[in-house]
Order: sequence, then C-alpha cells, then structure tokens
Amino acid sequence: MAVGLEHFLILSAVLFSIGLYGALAKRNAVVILMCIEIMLNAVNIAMVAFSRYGHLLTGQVFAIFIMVVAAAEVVVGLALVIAIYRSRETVDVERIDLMKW
Amino acid sequence: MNLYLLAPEISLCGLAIVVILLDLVLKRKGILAVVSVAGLIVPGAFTLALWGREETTFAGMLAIDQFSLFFNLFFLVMAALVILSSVDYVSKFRAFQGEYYALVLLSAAGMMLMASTRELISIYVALELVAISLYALTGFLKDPKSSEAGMKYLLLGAVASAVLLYGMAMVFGLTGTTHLEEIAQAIPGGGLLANPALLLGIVLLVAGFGFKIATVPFQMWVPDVYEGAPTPITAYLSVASKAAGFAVILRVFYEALGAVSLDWGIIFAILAAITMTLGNVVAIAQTNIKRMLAYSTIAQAGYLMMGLAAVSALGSSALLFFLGAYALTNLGAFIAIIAISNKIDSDLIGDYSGMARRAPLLALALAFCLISLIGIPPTAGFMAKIYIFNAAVQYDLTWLVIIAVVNTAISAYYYLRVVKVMYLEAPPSEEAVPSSASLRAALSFCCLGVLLLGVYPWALLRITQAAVDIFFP
Amino acid sequence: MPEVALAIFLLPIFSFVVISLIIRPFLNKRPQLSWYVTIASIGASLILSLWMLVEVIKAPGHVLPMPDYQWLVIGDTSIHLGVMADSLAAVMLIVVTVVSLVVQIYSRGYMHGDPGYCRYFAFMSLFTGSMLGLVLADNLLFLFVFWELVGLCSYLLIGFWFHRPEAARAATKAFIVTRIGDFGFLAAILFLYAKTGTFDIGELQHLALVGAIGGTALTWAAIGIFSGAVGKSAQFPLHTWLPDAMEGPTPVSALIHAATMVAAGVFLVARLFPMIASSYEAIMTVAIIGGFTAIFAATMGMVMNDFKRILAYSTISQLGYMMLGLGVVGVGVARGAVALEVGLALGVAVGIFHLFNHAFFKALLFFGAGSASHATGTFDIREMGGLRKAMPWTFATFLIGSLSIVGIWPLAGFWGKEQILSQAWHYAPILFYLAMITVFMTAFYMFRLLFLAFGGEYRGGAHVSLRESPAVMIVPMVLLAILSVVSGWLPISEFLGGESHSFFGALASPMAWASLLLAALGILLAYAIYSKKWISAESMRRRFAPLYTIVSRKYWFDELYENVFVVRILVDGIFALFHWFDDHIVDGMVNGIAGGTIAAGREIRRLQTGQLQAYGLAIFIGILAIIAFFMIFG
Amino acid sequence: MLENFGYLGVFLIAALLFALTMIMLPPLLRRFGIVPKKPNPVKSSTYECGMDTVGKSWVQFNFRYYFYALIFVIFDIQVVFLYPWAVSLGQLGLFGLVEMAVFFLILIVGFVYAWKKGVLEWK
Repeated sequence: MAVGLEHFLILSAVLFSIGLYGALAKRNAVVILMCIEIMLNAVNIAMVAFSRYGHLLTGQVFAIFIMVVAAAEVVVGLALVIAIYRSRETVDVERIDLMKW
Repeated sequence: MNLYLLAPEISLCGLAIVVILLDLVLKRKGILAVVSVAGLIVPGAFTLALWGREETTFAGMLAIDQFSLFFNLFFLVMAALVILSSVDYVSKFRAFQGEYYALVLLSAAGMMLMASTRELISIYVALELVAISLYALTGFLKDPKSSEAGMKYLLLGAVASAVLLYGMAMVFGLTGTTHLEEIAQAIPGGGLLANPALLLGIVLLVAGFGFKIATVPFQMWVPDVYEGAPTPITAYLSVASKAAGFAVILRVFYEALGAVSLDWGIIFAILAAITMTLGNVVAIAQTNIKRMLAYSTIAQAGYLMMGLAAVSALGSSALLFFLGAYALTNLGAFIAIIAISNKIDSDLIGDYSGMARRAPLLALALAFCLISLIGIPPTAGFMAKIYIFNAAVQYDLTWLVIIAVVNTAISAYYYLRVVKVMYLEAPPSEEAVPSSASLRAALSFCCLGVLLLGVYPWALLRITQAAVDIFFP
Repeated sequence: MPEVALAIFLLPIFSFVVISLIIRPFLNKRPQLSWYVTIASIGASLILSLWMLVEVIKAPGHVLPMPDYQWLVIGDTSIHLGVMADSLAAVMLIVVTVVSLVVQIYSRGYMHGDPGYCRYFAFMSLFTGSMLGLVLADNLLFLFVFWELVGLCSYLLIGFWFHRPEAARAATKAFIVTRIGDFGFLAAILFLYAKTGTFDIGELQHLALVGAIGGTALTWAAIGIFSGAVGKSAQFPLHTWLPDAMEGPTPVSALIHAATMVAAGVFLVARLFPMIASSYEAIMTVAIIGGFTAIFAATMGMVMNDFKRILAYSTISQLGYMMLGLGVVGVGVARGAVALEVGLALGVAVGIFHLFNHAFFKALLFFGAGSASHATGTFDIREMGGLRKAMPWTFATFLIGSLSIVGIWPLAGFWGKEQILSQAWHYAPILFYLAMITVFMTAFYMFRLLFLAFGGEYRGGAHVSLRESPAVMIVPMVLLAILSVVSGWLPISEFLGGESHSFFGALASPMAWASLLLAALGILLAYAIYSKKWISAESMRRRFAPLYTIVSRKYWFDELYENVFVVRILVDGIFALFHWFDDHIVDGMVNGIAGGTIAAGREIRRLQTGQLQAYGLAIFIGILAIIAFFMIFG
Repeated sequence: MLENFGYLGVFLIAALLFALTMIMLPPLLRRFGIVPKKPNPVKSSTYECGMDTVGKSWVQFNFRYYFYALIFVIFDIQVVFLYPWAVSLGQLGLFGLVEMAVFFLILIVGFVYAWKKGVLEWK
C-alpha cells in the first residue's frame, strides 16, 4: 500500500492540532506565534498534497501566498510583542489581561 | 485582462503609497488628512464610472457588478468618514500620522477587494490585507491597553484565518478549484452528512468568517479590542470590517455553496438568535460606553445575520440595507463619542452626565443615533429592522423574529440609559465640549443619512435590491 | 384637498423644526417667539381641520378620496402612503387640534419663566403633529411610525423637569411599559403583512370582512394590535405608567390624558374596528379588558390623595368605558345580533363619541388641578380645601367638569356614557352591571376630590396667599367648561354613523334615570362624608370639647373624616388589596423581568475573562458544537 | 510502504556507518601505533583553536536585532515570488515583467520608508 493523499491529510491534521494545542496552551506570545505558523504550514501541506494528487497547480500557488501573508502577519505580531514588552516587561499572555468583563 | 475594472482598488492603493511618501517629506502633517480624503474622490469617481457594468476579469477572479460597486462606494464613504473623524484625534500623535491614514486607506482597498473577488486565494489575500492593517491600527497608540488589544486581535485573528484556510483547503480538495462558480458546479449533492469533508469545510468557513462579523462564539475578541483600540478605529472596525465580512459571506455562500443553502441557513439562524441575545443581555451590565457599544455591535450582528438566515433576495437585500443604516448610525454614535471623550478623557457612561447642556448638538446627535440603534422611527434603524424582520417572517423564521423583537425591547433599556444620563442628570462642570469642523461635518452627514433612510428608505433600497440580483439570476 | 391633509400634521412638525433649529439656538433671548410659532401652527391646523371636516360632511358616505404616493418597495409589493379622510379622522382632528390649542394657550401662563420654555413648546408641537399624523395615516406602517413618535414625545415631556429624579423614572417607565404593548402591535403588523402582503388599512379591513384572513390568525393579529392599544391608552395590566406620568408639567398631563397619547389607543381600535370585530375572541377581550379597567381604576381613584393621581385613574376608568363601548358593540356584531355595516359604524360612533366629550372635560379638570396647585403649591388634597372662595372661576369650571364626567344630564359626559351603557345592556349584561357600579364610584371619588379640595376651610400652610390664577389660564378653562357642557349636543354620533339622541328623549329611558340615580347617590355619599360631615363630627366635637381643645390639630378632624367607616372598610379591604396587587404583581412583573435580565447580564459578563487563550478556546468549542449539531440533527 | 522507504533506509544505514567509522578510526590507528601519542595542555584544551567561553550563554539580544529581522522579511517575501515568476517568465511575457517591477517598486517603497524612519541606524 502506497503513501496516498489521506496520509498527507492525516499528517496535516495532526500538525494542525499540534499547532492549535500550542496556540491555546503556551504562555509566551512569541511561541504562540510560532504555533500559529505551524497551523498555517499544516494547511500548506494539505494544499500541496491536494494539488499534487489532483494535478492542479492552484494549491501550490495558494501555499506560496499563505507563506507570504503569514510572514507579513508575523512581522506585525513581533512588532506588537516588542511594543508590549517595552511597556510591560512581559510577553506572558496570561498576564496581558488589563481589559476584561 | 481589463485593468480598468480594477481601477478603484489600484488608485486607492496608489493613494495610500502617496500618503506614506508624503509623510516622509512633509513637515505639516495636517495636509495628510486633506490629501487622503480628497484622494478618495479618485476611486470614488472610478466606481461611479463603472456603475452598471457587469463584467469579470483576471480569469474570473474579479467581478465588477452592482454588488461589488455598492460595497466599493460603501467602504469609500466609511473610510472618508473615519478619516474626517480622526483628524483631531490623530493630531495628538507626535509621529506616525501618515501611517495611520495610509493603513486606513489600505484596509479600505482590501475590503473593496473582499467584496469583488470570486476566488478563494484572492479572497484570502484581501481579507488578510484588511486584517493586518487593522491589527497595526488597533495597536497604534502603543500604550498598554492599545497594544494589548492589538495583540489579542492579531493572535486570535491569525488563529481564525488558519481555521478559515483549513476550511478553504477542504473545499478546494473536494472540488479541485478555487473559483466560486466552479465550486458551485463541483459541489457534490446529497447533503452535508453524505460528505463530511464538505461539512467540515463549511463549518470552518463559517467560523473563519464568523470571526470577522463577530458572531457568538467567535465574538470574544470584540469587547477587549474595541475598548483598547483608538476610538476612530473602533468605529471603523465596528462598521467597515463587519460589513466586509458580510459581503464576503454573501459572495461565498450564495455563489459557491448555494446548493446547500438549507444547511448553512439554519446555522446562521441559530447563531443569530444566540448572538443577539448574548450581546444585548451583556451590554446591559457595561459601564464603559465603548465596551457597551462593542456588545451592542455584537447584538446588531445578530440582527444582520437574520438576513443571511433568510436565504432569499429579500433577505440579502434587507441585509445590505441594514448594513447601510447600521453603518451610518453606529459611526455617528462613535463620532459623537470621539468628540466627547477627546474633551472629558473618559469612556465611562457616568461621566456623560449632563452632556446635553455641555454639548447640546453632540448629545442630540448621539441620542438620535442611539434611538436609531433601538429602532424607533423616524430613523434608519427602524426601517432596517422592519425590512429584515419582514424578510425573516417571509422565510418562515417567525421564531427568530420573536426573539429579535424581544431583544429589541431589552436593548431599549441600555441605550436609553445613556440618553437619560446625558439629558436627565446634572453635569459635573458647565465647561463646553468643542469639536473640530471636519468631525462635525462627518457627524452631521451620518445623522442626516440616518434621518433620510428613516423617512425615505427607498433611496437605498433601490440600490440594495439591484445589488443582490446577481445572486438570483 | 390632499395638500390640506398633509399640511394639517406637517405644520406643527414644521414649528418643532423651526423652534429647535432656529429659535432655541439663535433667538433664545426671546423665548416668547416659540410660543407664537406653536400657537400659529396649531391654530392653522385647527382651521384646516375644520375645513376638512366640512368637506368630509359634504362628501358622499363621509369619505374623501385621497391619492397616495409610493413610499418603498418590499420584495415585489410596493407600499403606498396616503392619508385617510373619513368621518373618524375628521372628528379626531378636531379633538386633537382644539384641545392642543387650548393647552398651548394655557401653558403660556403655566410655564412662564421656565428655563426650558422653548424646549417645552418644541416638544408640544412635535407631540401634536405626530398625533395628527397618526390620525390621518391610511397605512399601518405609517401609523406605527407616528405611534412611536407620540410615545417618544410623551417620554420627553413627562421627563421634562429632569432635575427631579422621579420625573426621569416616570418618563422611562412610561416609555418602557408602553413599548411592551407596542411590540405586540409591531409583531401583529408584520404578521398581517406576511399573511396578506399589504399594510393598507382599508385593504386589511376589506380582507377581514370578506374573510380572506380569519380564524386564529386573525384573532392573534387583532389581539396583538389591541395590546398596542392597551399600552398606549393605559388599560389593565399596562396602566401602571399613567399615574406616574403626573411628574410632567400639568398642561402636558392635560394633553396626554385628553387628546394625544391615551386617545391614540382607543383611536387605533376604532380605526381597525372592522378587523378586530371580525374575531369574536379578540373583540370579547377588548370588551372585558375595557369593563374591568373601568371599575378597577375607579376603585384606585377612591383611595388616592394626590389631585392629579385621582384624575389619572379617572382617565384610565373613562378609557375603559370607551374600550367597553367599542367592545360590546363588536361583540354584538360578532354574534350577528346587529347588521354588519350598522354595527361597525355604531361601535366606532359609541367609542369615539365618548372620547370626543371626554377630551374636553378631562382637559378642563386637569386645568383645574393645575390652577389649584398654582395657588397652593401642592397636589395633596389633604393640604387644600376652601379654594371655593379664593378661586371662584376655578371652582365653577371644575364643578362643571366634575358633573360632566359623572354624567349628569344634560352635560357632555352624560350622552357618551348613556350610549355605552345602553349598548352594554344589549350585548353584555355582566359588563353592564360593572359599568353601572363604576358610575357610582366615579361620582363618589370625583366629588370627594371636589369637597376636599374646594370645600371646607384651607388646611395648607398659612404662608401661602390663595389667589385666582391669571386670565391666560382662566380663559381656556372657561372655554373648555362651555365645551364640556355643549359638546354632547353636537351630532357627532350620527356623523360617525351611530344612533341619534334627542335632547329630552334621552330622559325617557329608565336606564338614564338609573345611572343618574347612582351618580346622585355617589355625590350624596361624598357630600355626607366630606362636606357636611354628618357622621357625628359635630357631636364628637361637643362631647370631647376639652380633649379637642388640647389635642386639636387642624388636620385632626379631616383625618377622622378620612377614617369614617365606609372609606375605612373600602381602603383596608378590597381596594387596598387591589392597590397592593397593582403595585406588587402588575408593576412587579414589569420590573422583575428587567431585573432578571440585568442580573443575567452581570453573570454572563464573567465569561469575558480577558484571557486571550480562553477566547481562542471558545472558537474551537463553537466549531465542535456546530459540527455536533449537524451530527445530531443534520 | 516499505519499498518507498527502502531508499531512505539505505541512506540511513550509510550515514550511520560513516559516523561510526569516523568515531572508531582514531583509537584504532593509535592502538596499532600508526600515529604517535604526544599529549600537551594546548592539545587537550576544550577548543584546540579559539578560546574558552566567558560568562553564561544566556545573553539577551538588543531588540534592534528584531527590527533587522522585520526588515529582512521584505526581501524574504520577494524571493518567494521570484522563483515561480522566474521559471514561468516565458509564458507571462511583458505583462509579467511589468507586474513584478510594480511589485518590486512597492517593496522598495517600504524599504525606503523604513530607511528614512531611521530603523537601520543603530542608535
């Protein structure tokens, strides 16, 4: 039995879940950003797998765009992290709760 | 490929770049606002020049039709109003004024694209263009609250877009295309349970877009972000980005997923009921007016979703009309709040006491907008509610309408409380509250619009009904 | 003619715009201007209304054909706006414009020197204008717009003296409580639209009569509409706002009670009478609620000590009469006891004829209250007394008003009440007896008020020097006094299609004598207790002379007379029970719902922990929930 | 499954063998006296060349490094698009060239902006 589409999909699902767990459980904002990257890359895997097995290039193009946009997102994210660190001396998301209720 | 059809978006991005470059060379930053608002005339003119055309270009990725043109105009007006109302707010910044306006313009461009693209990749890119500019704007003040708001918005937004992408991947994998109309042809029949991939895809899409329009349970970010963000940006978030979310939902769900409309219709109906109830009930307990309006926008999103739930030309045109009415009303309320909080430097409802005597016109405008948010005639809010309730009743969602009517009764309580505080309580000081000319212009535009739509709704209804015709050939 | 109709309600609205946009910001040195503008606009509307009345009388079938204009398009049907110029509208126009004009004249004296002078007249103009629009509307949506505007104006005017917290509270209460009814109304409108695809009143009536809509659907729609009327014209159980609404300036109360706010409810039922009467259950509800409210409010009126509160409960009771009148005739129609066309016209005639008369004497009574408090500075009748000598004009006019509301032949009140009673006798005997008892109670509490406030000696602080009110207040009162004598003689009832009544012929019927007798008894009882103090007052004074001289306080005896057995039993007994029920149950339910919602809000709010990752978690729980929903119900 | 991973397995074994030989070889050579054994302190120091570390390795970097990282992303993104663009420039033709030029222009505007704002100076 060969490595088929479903294996890649399972891989991407597992990766997505790992990223999700990190995003919801880690306390360091930078690490959360990384975990979100993992989720996005899980999507990329799914996209590329689809395009590879469906013989459509669209998926790969989509993957490239996802990478690019994700990079931009992370840039803004890091900038915000810096801003917060300067004003608060911490990037622990559990202590970033001035606003609630 | 016909670039002319893309002229509004291109010219808008060009304007943004020009503003940034001007910011580098100009000394007097005041000009930037003038340039931005005046520059908005160009894309506006292009939009009007394209009015009435029905074409697609870029291999069917970009559609120019009544729907996208309506939203082009909508977002341009919103951007102009927000910039006008930000002038004296932004003039307090020492640096980064150009960036502020440029980011507003860029996000407007993104919203226009969201409404006019018919292809998943470009939808995603446009959506992120909007989102990233708004993340930056939310954290713009760099004070603890603002940057916390930006942080929360960004991290949750990123998670939401990851979810959205996963949904898109599912749909793409299932149908082998990212073009909406091709997806519509490739959608397998036999309901959702027959093919779980489609179910997962649709649910993830609902979640991803639901984050943008702030429906329960994807609304948790709203209160914190709205409270922390600069007030003009809060206004912008509450109307424009929500409207963009609804625009893209209408596109995707009507053009691509019309085959399974029964299924997502019921999702939206249930979410609408929960959303409006939660928003209204929690809004009652708020003491910060920005936070209260945040919950009120959640409730309004609930009413808006009735238009999605009532899958029909009537429902969607009602939705567009409600969007227009709601945008003017909410923006008016926020502009009044900007002017007032610039002076009294507080967002607590208690500090608005006696505002009727300190700033009669501002208080009157705010009261008028709040009355429109309740939905009392002769305001736009009333017509919008009538129209959307009627659409829901026609679609046999009477239970939903009953819930909505009860919610309206609840909402009257907390909106009127602000009016009561402003009119029926003694002011701490008689000191008058000043407001700049541009802000007054924006505010009076909103109020007049609300009144006009309340008295003569046909002015807008005509356009919205033409706009949604594309979904019902 | 259509231009005239539009001008009638646009003029006062225009005056509102002028006052609030021009006079108040720029000419606030000369607030008098706002008064002139208001008077001019409302006077003009009055003249135009008279013209329209003449036209309508001349028109065949008392209906003027009116063009309508396309307003908006919903779906594929377009909604047309227009005005309805029939006898009902014409009569209501006269009532509203006359009363409003008189009230404005009176207000000049009453509001003189008030800081909110301009604001007051701006709101009054808007109030009148929206009521006129409501009367003229030929389309439910249009009608609802003005309906809400009327509610909004009353909110602003009741809370006019906002420095008084109770004024603010009363205003909010009035607004919220009436809205409860309004939502039923709105739901009914939408429901009817969904069923029939039209908002046009004429079409709806036609559809109801030919039976295109019927059965439970019609019943629910009719009851929904009636719930709106219940809220607006303060019928049980939504009557709680009206007595509190006394916090506003007295002329406002006069306007609200006589012509604008509460009349709207009765008018609505009359306007949609053919539709409501097509459903037996609905019209029965109207009749029962009306009859019950009439007697219920009367019992309230007997135990109050606040001048305006007594009048407020009398208003509620009289409105109950009007609903009863509409209801019983409708019952007759629904039973087929009376021919359809005749019955429909008759019902409207009976209800509106009483409304027409009531408008004048109720306004008059409120002016009396205002004049009295103007002199004494209070509304507590226990601190009044002896005003008869000090304020002869006020007393004379108030006496006429009281006799009229009690229904003494040949004053205005008599005729309307007579018709209602006779109709009730035909179609709903039980309600008829309730109404008869109400006649007695009305007489009792009105004259208790009269004797305590105007009779006897003055019991207030000596520092107040009692003086008759200025002419600008007296003249309107005299005007209204004349009207509340003669208004019953006008052939309004025939004009509306009801029965005619001959001046002396009315005395031929035994029922007239019965009701007059009951009224006389009520007056007599009040007289015995509060004026002559027959019930051993003098003897006590003689027997306990020393004790009296020691412990005598000038209230003492009055309190004693308050405590004589009849009142005591009633107060401690059944009425107190009613009152408690009113305060705790009816009112409590309104407040309780609100309280519950607020508490819920406080709790749910806690979910917003400010923890970013909790929010993220919510997203995924939501996703799973939706998927689960499909797995289970899909 | 296995045949797909066969090549992978071969690589794995090869790598392991190489590593093992590299570790095993010197002792063997010395064992058989092929290389002489003359130890001295310099030879047996941690790093035969270079110097010993000073202080802990947990030093905090100046946040300006992050700014450079952010700027870097601009060019990072460029490259992502350049590859697919380059390979298919043939089909895209002039329009593609112009498009990429516009793209460059926008990125350069961003770069110029950062430069003018003085992000690149090390204050």
